[in-house]
Amino acid sequence: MAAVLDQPASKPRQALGRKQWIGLAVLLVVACVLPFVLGNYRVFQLTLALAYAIAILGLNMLTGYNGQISLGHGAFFAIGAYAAAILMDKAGWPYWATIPVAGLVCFVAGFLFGLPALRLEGLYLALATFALGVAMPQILKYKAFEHWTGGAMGVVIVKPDAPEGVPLSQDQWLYFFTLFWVVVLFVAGWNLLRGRVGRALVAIRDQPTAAKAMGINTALYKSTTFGVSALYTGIAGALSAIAVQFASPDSFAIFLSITLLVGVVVGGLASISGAFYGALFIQFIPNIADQISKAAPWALYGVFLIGLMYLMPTGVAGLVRLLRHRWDTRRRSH
Amino acid sequence: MAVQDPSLPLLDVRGVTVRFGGITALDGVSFAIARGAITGLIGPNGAGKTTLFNCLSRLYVPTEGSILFEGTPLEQSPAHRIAALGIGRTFQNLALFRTMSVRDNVMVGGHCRTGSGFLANALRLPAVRREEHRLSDQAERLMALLDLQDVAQRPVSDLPFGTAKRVEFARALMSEPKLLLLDEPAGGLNHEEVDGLRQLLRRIQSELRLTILLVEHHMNLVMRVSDQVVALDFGRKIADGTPAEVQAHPDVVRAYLGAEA
Amino acid sequence: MDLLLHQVLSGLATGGIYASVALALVMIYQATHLVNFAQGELAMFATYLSWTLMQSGLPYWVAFALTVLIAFAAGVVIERVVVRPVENGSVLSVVIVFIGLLVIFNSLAGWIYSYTIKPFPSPFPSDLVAGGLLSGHELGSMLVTLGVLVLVFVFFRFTPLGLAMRAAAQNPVSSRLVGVRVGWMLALGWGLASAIGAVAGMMVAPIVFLEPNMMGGILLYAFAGALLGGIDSPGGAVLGGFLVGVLENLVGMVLGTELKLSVALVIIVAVLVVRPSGLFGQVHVARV
Amino acid sequence: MSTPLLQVKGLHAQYGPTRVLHGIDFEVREGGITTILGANGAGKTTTLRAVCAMVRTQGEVWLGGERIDGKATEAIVRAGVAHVPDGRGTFMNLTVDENLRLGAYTRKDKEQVGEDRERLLQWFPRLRERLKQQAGTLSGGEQQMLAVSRALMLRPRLLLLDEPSFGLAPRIVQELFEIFGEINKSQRTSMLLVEQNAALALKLADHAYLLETGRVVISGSAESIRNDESIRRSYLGY
Amino acid sequence: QSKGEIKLGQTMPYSGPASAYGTIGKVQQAYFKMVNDNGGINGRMVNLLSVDDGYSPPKAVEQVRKLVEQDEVLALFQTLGTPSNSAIHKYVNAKKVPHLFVATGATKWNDPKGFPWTFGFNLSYQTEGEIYARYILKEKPNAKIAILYQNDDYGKDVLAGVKRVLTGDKAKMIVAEQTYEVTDPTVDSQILSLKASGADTFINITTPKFAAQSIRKVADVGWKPLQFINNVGASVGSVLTPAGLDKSVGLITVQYYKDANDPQWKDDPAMLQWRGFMGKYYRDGNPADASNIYGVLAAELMVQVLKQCGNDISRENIKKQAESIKNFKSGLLLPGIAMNTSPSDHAPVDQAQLSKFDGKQWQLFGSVLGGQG
Ligand SMILES: Nc1ncnc2c1ncn2[C@@H]1O[C@H](COP(=O)(O)OP(=O)(O)OP(=O)(O)O)[C@@H](O)[C@H]1O
Ligand SMILES: Nc1ncnc2c1ncn2[C@@H]1O[C@H](COP(=O)(O)OP(=O)(O)OP(=O)(O)O)[C@@H](O)[C@H]1O
Ligand SMILES: [Mg+2]
Ligand SMILES: [Mg+2]
Repeated sequence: MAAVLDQPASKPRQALGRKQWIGLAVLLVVACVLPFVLGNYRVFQLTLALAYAIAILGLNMLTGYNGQISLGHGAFFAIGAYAAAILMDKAGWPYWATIPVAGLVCFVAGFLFGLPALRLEGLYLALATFALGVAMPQILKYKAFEHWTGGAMGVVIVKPDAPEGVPLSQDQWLYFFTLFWVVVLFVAGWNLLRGRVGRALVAIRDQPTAAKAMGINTALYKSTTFGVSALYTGIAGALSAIAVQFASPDSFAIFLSITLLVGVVVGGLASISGAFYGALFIQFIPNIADQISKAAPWALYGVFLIGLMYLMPTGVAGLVRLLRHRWDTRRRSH
Repeated sequence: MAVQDPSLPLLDVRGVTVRFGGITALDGVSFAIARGAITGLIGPNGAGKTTLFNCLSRLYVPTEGSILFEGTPLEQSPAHRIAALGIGRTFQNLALFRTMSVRDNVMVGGHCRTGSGFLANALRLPAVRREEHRLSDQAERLMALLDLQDVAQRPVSDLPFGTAKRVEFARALMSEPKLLLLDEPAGGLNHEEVDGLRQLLRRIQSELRLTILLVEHHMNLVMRVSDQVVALDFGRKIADGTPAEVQAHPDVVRAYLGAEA
Repeated sequence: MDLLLHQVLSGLATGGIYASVALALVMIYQATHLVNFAQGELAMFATYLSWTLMQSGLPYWVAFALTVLIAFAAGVVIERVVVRPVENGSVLSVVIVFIGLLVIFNSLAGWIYSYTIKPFPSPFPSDLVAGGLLSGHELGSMLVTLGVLVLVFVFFRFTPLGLAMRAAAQNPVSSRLVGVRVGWMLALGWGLASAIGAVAGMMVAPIVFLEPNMMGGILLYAFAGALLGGIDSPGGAVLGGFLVGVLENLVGMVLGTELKLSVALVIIVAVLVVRPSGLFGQVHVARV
Repeated sequence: MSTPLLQVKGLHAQYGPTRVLHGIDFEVREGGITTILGANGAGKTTTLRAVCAMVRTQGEVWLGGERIDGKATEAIVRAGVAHVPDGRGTFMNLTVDENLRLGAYTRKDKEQVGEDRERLLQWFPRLRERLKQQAGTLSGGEQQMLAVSRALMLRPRLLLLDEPSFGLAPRIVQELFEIFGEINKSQRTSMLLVEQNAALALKLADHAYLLETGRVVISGSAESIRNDESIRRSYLGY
Repeated sequence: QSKGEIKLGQTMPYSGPASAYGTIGKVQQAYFKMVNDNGGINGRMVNLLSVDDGYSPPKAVEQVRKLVEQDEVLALFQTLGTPSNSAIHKYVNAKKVPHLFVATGATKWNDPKGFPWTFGFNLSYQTEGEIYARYILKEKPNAKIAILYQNDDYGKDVLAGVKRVLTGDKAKMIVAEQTYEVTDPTVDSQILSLKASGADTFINITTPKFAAQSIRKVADVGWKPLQFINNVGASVGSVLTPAGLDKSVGLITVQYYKDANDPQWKDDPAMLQWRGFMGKYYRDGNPADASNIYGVLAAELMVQVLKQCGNDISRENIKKQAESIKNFKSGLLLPGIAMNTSPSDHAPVDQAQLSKFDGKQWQLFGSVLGGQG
């Protein structure tokens, strides 16, 4: 299954052109203005979407770039969320200090999980990760850990205020806090994926034997990618837990893992910008479906999903890329 | 580390046997390759030539025997260290990274000559930039050598077979090998192109000071370009010598070349 | 020891459920090289259909046969209409379409039939057998599973159509070049998988009761069972299903039920790490 | 002159937006062997693919008086066209035996199939040794033998051969071309042959076409081309 | 005519693992439609915005914030599920939004000091557990008890109630405990283990599907314990009938509202009225599903609160009135049971009655009970 991942050809990984820089700057400005135009509730939603975008980028590194399918990334989202929640609630840490720790914990967890997963391919890896996703809520509920995890009741955390002197509401502040992490992690991800390591990841996905013969330590790369992917997802989990002020086993049911994968594919496999499209989809489409039909909201969601795959088999990012390509060639021919 | 005696063979294959279940693909094969030589490896289909290559790149582990490269047994190194030791290769049936551009494919070849890790890449440290520069210059040069500049940005999956083979070639050279293993580089080339390949081989041998082990069924090429030819049949070595000697060897004629060689 | 025997037999009974769904997964895998995550929901929907047919007064076996036929046709139609357009896309976009199908069928069933559980009849006598350790239905449905297994095995192993189907799944281009109608093979595979699923659903429902989520948990176990046995081996999948059923019960008995699922999954994954193609799966060597 | 079995008129072909064939005409006589020669990337493989509808085409393709362009690949195969494709098209995860069985998938004459299989295994004893082996583990040349055998299992009216000598040892190549000649005589199988080894191809074929970037530049009897020094120099390079 | 509308909000699991409860939201919307058709409450129309949270706490937070901040609902009503309500608990209290009659039986909702804006509704799970335990202590002091419970907050809450009574050396009466996950296909194996423990009493804390499975399995393996089935799984229509009425004889449960499929209420005026409502306003709904009575019961209480509000439709007043339910007797409640709240008691239902299944219907017995609360 993974061996035949049919990705669009990777575009030349060059530095951004001037136009792209301008585009990015505009986007960033818009992102900074938005919270002052929208109500707190919308800002909160966008914060969640940003957190999802980080998780999706993490999963995309693993699945899109490196060809290892994960149906259980919700587990790392959960670990990140609980790491933050427990540190804040039980150890009294400030919220901002928990993020790197959540990332680190997930990196280790992901790396360790990646080791046995090395032996598994395609569907077999899908099962192993699926199992992880299914088991995680159970483990979180387990009585031996109840002292930290709060068992089935979960952990309630206090929502952080903006630092003194910063005239922002809690939601706005958290939005900027999350945006900061988005920028950091996306820049790092972009750097990572366009250089030596990124090429190695794709090489392993496309032709593992040749990759090995070219001197790539496939085992180390694959498990490290698992770790990095988990790190991203874990940070996303921590950020979203802080925004939601709550972490419980039911927050991380297996459907979260599936949803993240949906986000990856809908956004566009092996695409960095795709993470944002995917995040917007998983954040907002269920609400829209719910607004249209109470009777069977998910039937509608399913229809959206299938329709989208018809229209954009390579995800939104794939379509955007195609349109841009057409546009460029048309302009050049004029 | 043993001190390298330049008179020692670069590669010394000693009694290598490979079995897959009941099939003996290689059966006690021994031969040596001198530094700087081009050695032809011939034999009927299924004789074990590719299998030997796979042993040299540690994708297969010999059931018996050992392989010394620059005096050191290969089995001490894991597969992904082989390229760094200085053994580069191409694949018989193409093993390119099919979604990547020609350029990126070639760049991956330089993986073993660079060392930056995840963190350094994520932070894009100055060292990483320098390394990337060096790599892309080198790739540019090799693509020029192999006439690949025009397709540099094309995904390799669109390329005709002959061109794809050249990409493999460039990718292998990117690792700055001491020993280059070529598995049927002339497959699918016409007369004229084979001639071009012959010249290219000679050129890189002298310019880049490479040692080449060449598997090929194109007799014209093998006999004209090789300094030494080794012939296998049913996993056993049946002849080893100069091209003329091997070509005239009765076993080689019977098993491999057929009546009108 | 009495409890052990009880648990093993009860594990076999539930394992039979997993095995029958695992068979449907193997069928679709052989035909498409994918695992259809919507398989369980398709089976559930088919079971509702047979329930409706029975409600309208049809005798059990008539409804049974009709359901299998309709499920077959529905499988063919779904492949042709829903899956076909994304067939050439990446594997993951097909997986996303499966997920879409899953939520659609689940949601529709809830909407049409409500989430209240419904009893579903069994064609087998309700008496206890095997010294009261198994119900008639449990034994009967195990036999049905084994029967289906034999059919699937013979189909893939000995018929040209079975061979063509496997060929079409792994190399469509070459399959066309030997005259295999690849499109129809995929549709046929869907049809057969869907029919097998329908049988599985009708065997499962009397045990777990009919409701829209009845296949959710089962699909996970069936998936695990199919892979444990080897996804390309029908016999392996059935054995895998039974093993999962027994394993789950034994873990529950020894370690308690709270982490039963997790521990069972860890064991399964551990086995797969040792045998990455499952217990009976073919080891595929990709050489260069 | 007898009627053509395959007649191609104004054939265009393209991959996505890129055109590769620009209106070529050629034919294969009933019982004849036609070869298509040309440099790397000239479009030879594409021509064979176009005949059995594996790429997007325009133009007419007639097989024995019936128009087959626009039909599905499998329908064309069922009409008696077998193809030894570029890259062999091995069913990697099936056994050698299953690969051969698939070759005869569309045939109804089961007894004949058994005979044909037996004859092929005599020609290629290597395959007999490997019958139960997973085809993907065969060596390159063994897979090439398998590809040829699989196509012959169809007992086609027309055999499309895309570099059948690819990766084969010299002795096997000689034997293979003898076998082609024999099949051509005994079963009157027509062949369309693409081959890098022009000398070999021209020896077997009765008719030849020279392709350059998707256009036919020269055509004629194999003999005349073989004997034309200037064509040989400038196009065939030997 | 109309003096404007009263906007209420709720989250419901219209999708996800708990979709079965989605019918509560639907029946309540239908109920308020009926109320509006009959002129509303004090001339005001009730508009219940019912949105999906997929039984996922983060989604619930998001949806509740939308209801509160964007739709500006006056109060929340019957938001469903312990995890979802836990997630919004702090938020709604900080926002001072009446958080009324949550659809879960956890005890923590009745905490007027800590969370003055939150009100429970169900007979609390713990109370229910206590009732069973006390009954056992009285009737079968030497019982050996086996317990099966769902491995989540609900299951653990009922269990906690049982254990609160069985303390000290009484704790040893519990000889076996087994759990299951909602995703488990069957609970056969658990029942076998429980039976093998030698227990003669079985407390069954399960949701409808598993309740039916376990009742049937207990009978099939020939285990004959004194059997308690918790209220969640005691519906004649959706549990006992599928399990087999003959296999359900002797079951004991605790009830506080009427069971629609219980033949004894066939001609009960309140039930007739309810059936009429279902037929007219909620045709899609399944009358065998006890959730549809539960939902209407809660809606009736909501209407009562709004009626008491009179013309002062402010959040403070709604809270105040919700704290001032005095002896509210819906026809859907069992005879003798009434709802009461006060500023120090945010749990409207704290009475219930034991009943025993006789093969056809639940036979109430004993007196109306209250928990330790
Ligand atoms: N993984 C494997 N499993 C089983 N048999 C194998 C495997 N790899 C190689 N073989 C067998 O070993 C023999 C040698 O194969 P190899 O590929 O080395 O031949 P070769 O000399 O390269 O032939 P060719 O010239 O056709 O490429 C073949 O008969 C092949 O079937
Ligand atoms: N799948 C493809 N996608 C895009 N372009 C292709 C594809 N296959 C072939 N081409 C292009 O079509 C042209 C003709 O290719 P074709 O394979 O037909 O040539 P050929 O004559 O068979 O060459 P060779 O001797 O290398 O086999 C080439 O320029 C090639 O780049
Ligand atoms: Mg070889
Ligand atoms: Mg070609």
